[in-house]
Amino acid sequence: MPLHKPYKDIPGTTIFDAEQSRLGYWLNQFCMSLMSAENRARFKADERAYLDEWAMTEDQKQAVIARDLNRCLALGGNIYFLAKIGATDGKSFQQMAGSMTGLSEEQYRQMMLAGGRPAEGNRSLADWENRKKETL
Amino acid sequence: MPLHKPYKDIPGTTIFDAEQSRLGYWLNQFCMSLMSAENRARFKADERAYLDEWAMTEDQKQAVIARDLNRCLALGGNIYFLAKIGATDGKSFQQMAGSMTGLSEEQYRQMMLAGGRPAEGNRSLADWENRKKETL
Amino acid sequence: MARITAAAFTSHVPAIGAAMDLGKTQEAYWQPVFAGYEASRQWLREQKPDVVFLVYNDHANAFSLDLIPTFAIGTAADYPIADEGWGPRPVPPVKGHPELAAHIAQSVIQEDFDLTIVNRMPVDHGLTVPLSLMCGERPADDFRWPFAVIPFAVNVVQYPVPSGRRCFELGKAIRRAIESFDEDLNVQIWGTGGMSHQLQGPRAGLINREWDNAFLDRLIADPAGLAAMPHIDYVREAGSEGIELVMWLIARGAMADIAGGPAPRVKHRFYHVPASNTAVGHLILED
Amino acid sequence: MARITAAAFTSHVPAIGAAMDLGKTQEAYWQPVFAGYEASRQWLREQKPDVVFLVYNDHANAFSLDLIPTFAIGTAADYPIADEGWGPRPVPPVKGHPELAAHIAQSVIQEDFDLTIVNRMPVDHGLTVPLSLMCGERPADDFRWPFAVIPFAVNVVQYPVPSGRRCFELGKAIRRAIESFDEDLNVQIWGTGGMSHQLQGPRAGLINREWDNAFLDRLIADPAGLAAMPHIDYVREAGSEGIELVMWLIARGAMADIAGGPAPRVKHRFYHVPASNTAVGHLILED
Ligand SMILES: [Fe+3]
Ligand SMILES: [Fe+3]
Repeated sequence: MPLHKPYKDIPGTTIFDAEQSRLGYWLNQFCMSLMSAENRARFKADERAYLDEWAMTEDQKQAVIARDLNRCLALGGNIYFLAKIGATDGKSFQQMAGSMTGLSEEQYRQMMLAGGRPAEGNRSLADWENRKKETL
Repeated sequence: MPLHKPYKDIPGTTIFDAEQSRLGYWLNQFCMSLMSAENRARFKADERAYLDEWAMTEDQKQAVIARDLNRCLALGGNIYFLAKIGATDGKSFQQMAGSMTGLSEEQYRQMMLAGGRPAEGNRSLADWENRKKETL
Repeated sequence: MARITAAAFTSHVPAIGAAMDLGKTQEAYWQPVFAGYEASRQWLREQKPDVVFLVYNDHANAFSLDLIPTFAIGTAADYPIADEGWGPRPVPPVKGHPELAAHIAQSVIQEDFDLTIVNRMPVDHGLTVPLSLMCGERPADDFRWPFAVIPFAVNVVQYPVPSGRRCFELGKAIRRAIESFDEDLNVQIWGTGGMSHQLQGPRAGLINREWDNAFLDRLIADPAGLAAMPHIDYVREAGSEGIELVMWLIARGAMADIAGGPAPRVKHRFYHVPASNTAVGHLILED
Repeated sequence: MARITAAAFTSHVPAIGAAMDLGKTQEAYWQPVFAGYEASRQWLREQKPDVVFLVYNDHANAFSLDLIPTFAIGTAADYPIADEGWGPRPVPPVKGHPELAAHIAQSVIQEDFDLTIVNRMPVDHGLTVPLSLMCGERPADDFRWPFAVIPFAVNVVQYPVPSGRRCFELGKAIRRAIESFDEDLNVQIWGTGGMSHQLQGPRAGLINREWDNAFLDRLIADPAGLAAMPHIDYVREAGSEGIELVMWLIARGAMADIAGGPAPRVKHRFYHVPASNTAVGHLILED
């Protein structure tokens, strides 16, 4: 019996479990290396060369270069590790989080000021399915 | 109420608890550094200079230089860490253990071949006190 | 004898630290957040704790994927400030309390909590933002925290994280350990992280004001019941990073009423949305 | 479904590894030790386990005083051989089983065992000597271990170490975890360390043949009772390093009879004094 993963039912969310962790090991370890100013400078000077020092998949490297955080999550990245890419770019956590939602930076900021994304309608895959149907 | 330490009653034995660990932190970390061939060579080339790179007490440094393992234990060393000094010297674990007992290397080896040190008479501080009295 | 005199609970949003470090606390966006901690700073100055047992989580700064402890207790004499990618925060280094920390470690391991003991560990915003919020800016002529800190890091990054019930039970054991320490110390225990927030994926930005406030209500009045809540409820209702709230149950479990004493007094309660991506919740309970 | 088919118990004396590495196994001193494992090597070749869950302790090689996990489970794909000060042993690197290891970690953490998950870890004689003893020398043309290994490191170096009862309970949880893994795997669980030995101080060289054999008897017939034995008895009767024997209770707790099944069959039992400073004990129990 495989482990019960009830969190697979949460929409728009990737729970970082052992499976994701295995997938993203080198991606996340690369991110961790950006904790030193020296490595941040080396990465910024030549992203591709720096990434090639790590045993990451080509997909993972492309996702990093594209700053596609959703793709990074799908490929095993964890947000606290990925945040170090954003930090290296001088981005805030709000800019990073917003970039994954399909909203513009300003739209996301406004949504947060207005009280954030409601739980209502965002609790389950079924919630999102229903919304999609209504929109059609 | 301080923690109960029943093991203080075992004679000729230093239990490596949190208190000893605090005492011996740098002594043990120094020992750990001898896990690389490069550091072993540097240590052998100039013991004093190598020891001075570590935040050890003078007592600890002297005990290491004298290879006085009992003193190292009293100063917070743990045997698995200290073993790396012996390894650097090319000593076996049996030579190291024997060196703490007051027996010669050959006497210790013979004792082990004959079945080791018996538990009888070696269980408690009182056991050793009684033995001392009998010897007098 | 050491005694736990109070518990404090607070979010540890990194942007709050950045706002303080960059002198933005009076900006319209941030002013309401810091207003919510004014009473707390006054209270803390009066309380003068000797030691704060600070429950938080590391955010991939001290611990990479090489090694993930479920519970890690710091027994070091000091802890450097982590460089999380933006450079280290300009806050004082953290002084530990090795004797009490080692005593707690020894006690709770003997009660079957399988702690990892840590002697070298940079501390990140999870620990320093609560200190900044509660202590205020540190003056240049007294650039140190006014008490010792025992960092207690909980894994809430890689699943599975410890259950609410496990955290609550651990809190009870920590209380017993602290109360059996010989030295006369005024100890506070802080639970940090939360409240509702999600930092990742298309669902990022989730906030659940109603759920957060119900959590605060139950934390005060029904902590044992609250401890039974499964992880999935946190994630579904409070966002993927809302799971950090399980850590509050460690601090709550260490209070007197759980050991059969009187109910705690609510000294302060505060709630605000937003700080960056997060709802800010804050509570002070006195024993 | 994965299933535990057998448990093996053995001392992991470093000198035994050195004797094999230096070609001394036929010397008069060592010959009786290795004779005691001949039947075991034959048995293991016939059993062909896919995975060995190997309970051992690190001896200040993977873990310094910077970080001391009570229980650490290896979820990596491979583990290098540690240089303990004499240079690394000339044995094959160890292949892990990341999927099963992660499954076990996830399961037992949810059962309130506060594991540390490790993805980078050199393994020392505590793990490699049992492999060498049970597998024999690895031929140059097939220089690898014949099965995957899940390293499970227990802190028995800095006090307090986990109690016998905690270890036994953990074994039960590990059994449930392994049996809930979907893939069809033949899994053995090994408990290593011990038997009586003391490596330090004026009391070094302590050996207690009678106590060791009573331990083996009770491990077979009364493991739950044995698990109640306090640490002080191990230290007093079996020497300061005899405490390693608590680890055997993890493997024993994972056997069928503890979960209500039939008693295990004793396939092999061996005891010898001395190997260097240590009594060698060895037991194979089949489920
Ligand atoms: Fe956090
Ligand atoms: Fe050992």
